[in-house]
Amino acid sequence: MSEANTEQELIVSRQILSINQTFSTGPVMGRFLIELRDNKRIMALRCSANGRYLLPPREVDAMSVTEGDEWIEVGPGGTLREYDVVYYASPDPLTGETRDVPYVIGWVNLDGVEGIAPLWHLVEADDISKIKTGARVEAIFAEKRSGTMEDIKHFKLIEEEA
Amino acid sequence: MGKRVAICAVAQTKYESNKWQQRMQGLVWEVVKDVKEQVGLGFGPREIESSVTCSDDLFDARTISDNAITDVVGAHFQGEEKVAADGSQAVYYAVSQILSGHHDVVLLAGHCKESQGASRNQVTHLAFDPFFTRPIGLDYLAAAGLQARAYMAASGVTDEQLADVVVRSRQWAAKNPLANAQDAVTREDVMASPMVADPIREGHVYPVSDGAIAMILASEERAQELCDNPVWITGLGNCYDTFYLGERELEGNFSLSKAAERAYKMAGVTDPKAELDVVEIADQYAYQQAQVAEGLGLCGAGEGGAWLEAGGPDAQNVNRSGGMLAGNPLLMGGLARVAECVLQLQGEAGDRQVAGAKRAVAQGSTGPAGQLQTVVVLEN
Amino acid sequence: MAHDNKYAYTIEGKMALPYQYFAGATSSKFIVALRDEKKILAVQGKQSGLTYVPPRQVCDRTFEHLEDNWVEVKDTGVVTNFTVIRYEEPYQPMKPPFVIALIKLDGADTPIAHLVSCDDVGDVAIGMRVKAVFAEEAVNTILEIQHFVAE
Amino acid sequence: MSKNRNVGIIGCGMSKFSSHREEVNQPEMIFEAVEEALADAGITMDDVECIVHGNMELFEMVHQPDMWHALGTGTRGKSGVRLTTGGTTGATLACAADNLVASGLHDVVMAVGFEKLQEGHTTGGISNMADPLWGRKLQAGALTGTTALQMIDKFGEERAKACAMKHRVIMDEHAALNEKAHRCFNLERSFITEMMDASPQLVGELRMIHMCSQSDGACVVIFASEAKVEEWKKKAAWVHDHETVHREESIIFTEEKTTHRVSAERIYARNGITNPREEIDVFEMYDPSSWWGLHWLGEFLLLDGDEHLQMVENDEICINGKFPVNPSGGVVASNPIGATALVRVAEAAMQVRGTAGKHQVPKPVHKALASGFGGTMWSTLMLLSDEKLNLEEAS
Repeated sequence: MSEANTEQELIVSRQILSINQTFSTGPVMGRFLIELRDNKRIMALRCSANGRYLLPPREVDAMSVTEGDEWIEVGPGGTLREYDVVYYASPDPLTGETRDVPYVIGWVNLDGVEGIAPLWHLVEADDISKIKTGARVEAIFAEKRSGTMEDIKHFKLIEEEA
Repeated sequence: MGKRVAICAVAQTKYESNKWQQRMQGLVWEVVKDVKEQVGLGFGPREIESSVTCSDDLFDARTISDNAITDVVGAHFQGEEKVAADGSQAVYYAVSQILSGHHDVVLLAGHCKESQGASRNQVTHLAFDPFFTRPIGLDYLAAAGLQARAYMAASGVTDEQLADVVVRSRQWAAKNPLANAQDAVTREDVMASPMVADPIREGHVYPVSDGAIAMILASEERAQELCDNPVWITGLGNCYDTFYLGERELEGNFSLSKAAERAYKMAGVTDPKAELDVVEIADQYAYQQAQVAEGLGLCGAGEGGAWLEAGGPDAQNVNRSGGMLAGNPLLMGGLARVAECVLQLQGEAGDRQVAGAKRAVAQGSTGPAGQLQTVVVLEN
Repeated sequence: MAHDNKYAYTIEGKMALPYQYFAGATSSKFIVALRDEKKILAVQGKQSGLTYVPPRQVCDRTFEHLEDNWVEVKDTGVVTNFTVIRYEEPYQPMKPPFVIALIKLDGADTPIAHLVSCDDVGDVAIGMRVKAVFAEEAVNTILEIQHFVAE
Repeated sequence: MSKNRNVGIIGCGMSKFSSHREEVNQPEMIFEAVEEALADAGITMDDVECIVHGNMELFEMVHQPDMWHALGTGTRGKSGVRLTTGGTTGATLACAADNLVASGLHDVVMAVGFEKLQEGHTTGGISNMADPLWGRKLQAGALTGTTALQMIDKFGEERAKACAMKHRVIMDEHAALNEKAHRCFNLERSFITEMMDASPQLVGELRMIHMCSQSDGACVVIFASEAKVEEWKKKAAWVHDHETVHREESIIFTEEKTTHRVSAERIYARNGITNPREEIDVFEMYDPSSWWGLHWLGEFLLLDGDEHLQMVENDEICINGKFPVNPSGGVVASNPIGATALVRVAEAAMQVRGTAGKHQVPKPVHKALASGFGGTMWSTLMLLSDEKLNLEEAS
């Protein structure tokens, strides 16, 4: 670059790029979400090839590369397997909105699951410092449900009786 | 190529304008399951050793779109690599995985759901640079409009001829159970369809489509074990053109000619007019059938109009599948061409079978007005 | 077990994220000249002998650096190719039908893609002489030339 | 497997890495790296047959960016393939270039990895990888504190935190030697605890100071067939092998082995490596955060217990240590994501070729390892050597 350019105005274009989408649930995720919406039931899909539970259910079990074939109700209680306390707020790429921090996301192994199939969701507690690996939590359903993952509002920490 | 690579199995979904009942995972699983069963293999050493996928983050509205299908393509604790271009490019790459000696059996799985986003134009618009070409509203359809005008003038292709290309596509599509656009149309119907990007009419544009394709590719030794009728990939070539439309010879075939030359040299094709039994062209727009025919050497440069007039497509068995005009999603255009060539060479093409087909060529393109061209020669 | 499609439905959503693109020094110089001086600059390749609009740092034929070889080209030129856009998309700069053309500016070797504005899109033809109309408000893209009109 | 023919890396180039590249557009930034790689190889673009291009589209929201980028990659008239696999993209490009040359399809292939993260929203872009129906509102980009939690549980809070920070400081010391590095803070070892406590928490015990930068940058690596290497009389870093291990999209935290450990086991087994710490001379690891860098060191070297912590505590991973890790400064110093894993390959190749300048390790380098990371814990390893494979013996 020549010297004259060091003071040069450098053009920038700022914009939000957006494309509307119609996402399919497919029959598997669709059934899972319909059960949340209509019956407040959390349904796992069990794969008989290896006994693995899929949660949320997906078309294919990655380990056996076969379809799950048995629907089993699990939860709403469960045990927190891992969690993240998020202090850094990032935009939701579906809406562009930014969430208040801190919040906690957790991987919950629901009661009734054989093996490990943690469901990923928000975890709430009156005091988030009490959220620990192994803590007991319970799914709290939204009053108005629309057949999306938000039909579970969050998992609530169950305070242990002293 | 010293060693050889074969395609041992092919599966395609039905192509439809809105497969809203399935997530992309469901579409891909349908075809992966099919080819797995055809060759009787699972995933792992001495089975399917690697997966090459083909998809696009913008069409899927998903960063790392292949991450969403690792379970479906057997990539749990196994390798998977995604080609983000027309599926013919994924064939190109999958062949190199095998010829390199790194893998013997490779799953190729591609998908594209054009119906998911508000419009495919909104996706392809974003292929243009932010300061010089996006602001004026370019997308792949607009780019094709410019190319169509340049090409039709240079090669004497008429509106009537383009209508006939579409009529013929529908006639063959009616014999292809997987084709999307199977309804018969007349020359008058097409010529009466409104202009969308002059001189491209609505009838000249491939329909919005969803679909997925899977294939099993294998080294020569493994191919013989896996199937009775392997189809050999004997030639491959691809080539890019430059980006700005004003700097390209839009009427010509700069990149396609080079891609074809490379593929023909590898396959030992010296006279494409005479030595190809089946030709599959990814004609996203009707004019491209003639333009690509020139690029593939089915007729001379500038002779596309005369070639159409003389019944070149019938004489050279072009697009018996119905072609892309019958409806494949953008990324699957070239891969569906390869799939049709395999079916033809296996004698599995049903009512549209070319009797005794021995050698076929498939073409695919990526980018605005065919900036990247890919040519695959296949033999049985 | 085949899963039953009766459970499938669709959920409306969108993919939306913020972006900021940088034109770079070479293109910025070009855009600023359009905006502030209503001048169309081009870069020239010594080896290729070509005068390029839009500008670029490097020639993709010879790989010679071009960013210091500026020349001015005219704001008039000739339509070498065009299409009429008759479908609607949210990103379009004009209401359809409108014309996207390739325009070879006087003094340049490579046509640039741009808009031609006219009362009737049927009036546009290859070989037509056109002249740039500059934007009144800064937009900081190639749309500093708002469009071309018949000369 | 047996490799069809030998492939050598003969040239590497990188653009300047920075979060401020306002003076170049995307293809122009790529060309900086192209020009440097061609000069390093002593060849011209005419000698290149095929260009392998990769990045992540949603970071810049450019569809099929290889089309526009043709202005900078020089691919007009040439062959090419575009591949993208998230953070592993750069590693995939290297594997692909190796495959394309080894296959005999091409003699000279140029891999081009690219990202201009300043032009998009990196964390938003990464969050977009989660399923739109069930995870997208939960994903916080690539940020997670679970590794820190696990390390603290296993090794005690004080030691785990001190080790992660020591790792961070060593990377910073290395970055100071690399003029291409995006970030170098000149961190001092004596203030480790204070630095950590002063750094904002991102997720759990993952703090800003532990995390990689968001960089703009491009990397180019030129791969050539043995015949070309010999014809041109080039010093090459020979590609012995590569291994890619992906996994399903959902992270389930089972006790199963990590992809890193599995990829390492496979590539060592195929190449007769029984003691990687002795047999590999330098390791360029894709370490997006100090916690991951620390944890993954043990995974890639197949270590048990606290050996990997000891390696950090006793300075073994320093540039002049017994097992140098990231003499370049690693990913915490520079992270133009689509290029990052290719930078690891380039840096490993530079060590083998002896062209790493101020950050050349002060001992002979016969074997170098480079890793890539992306997706949901995807792992890719490439093994380079100063000696070509004996293909007759191998087959």
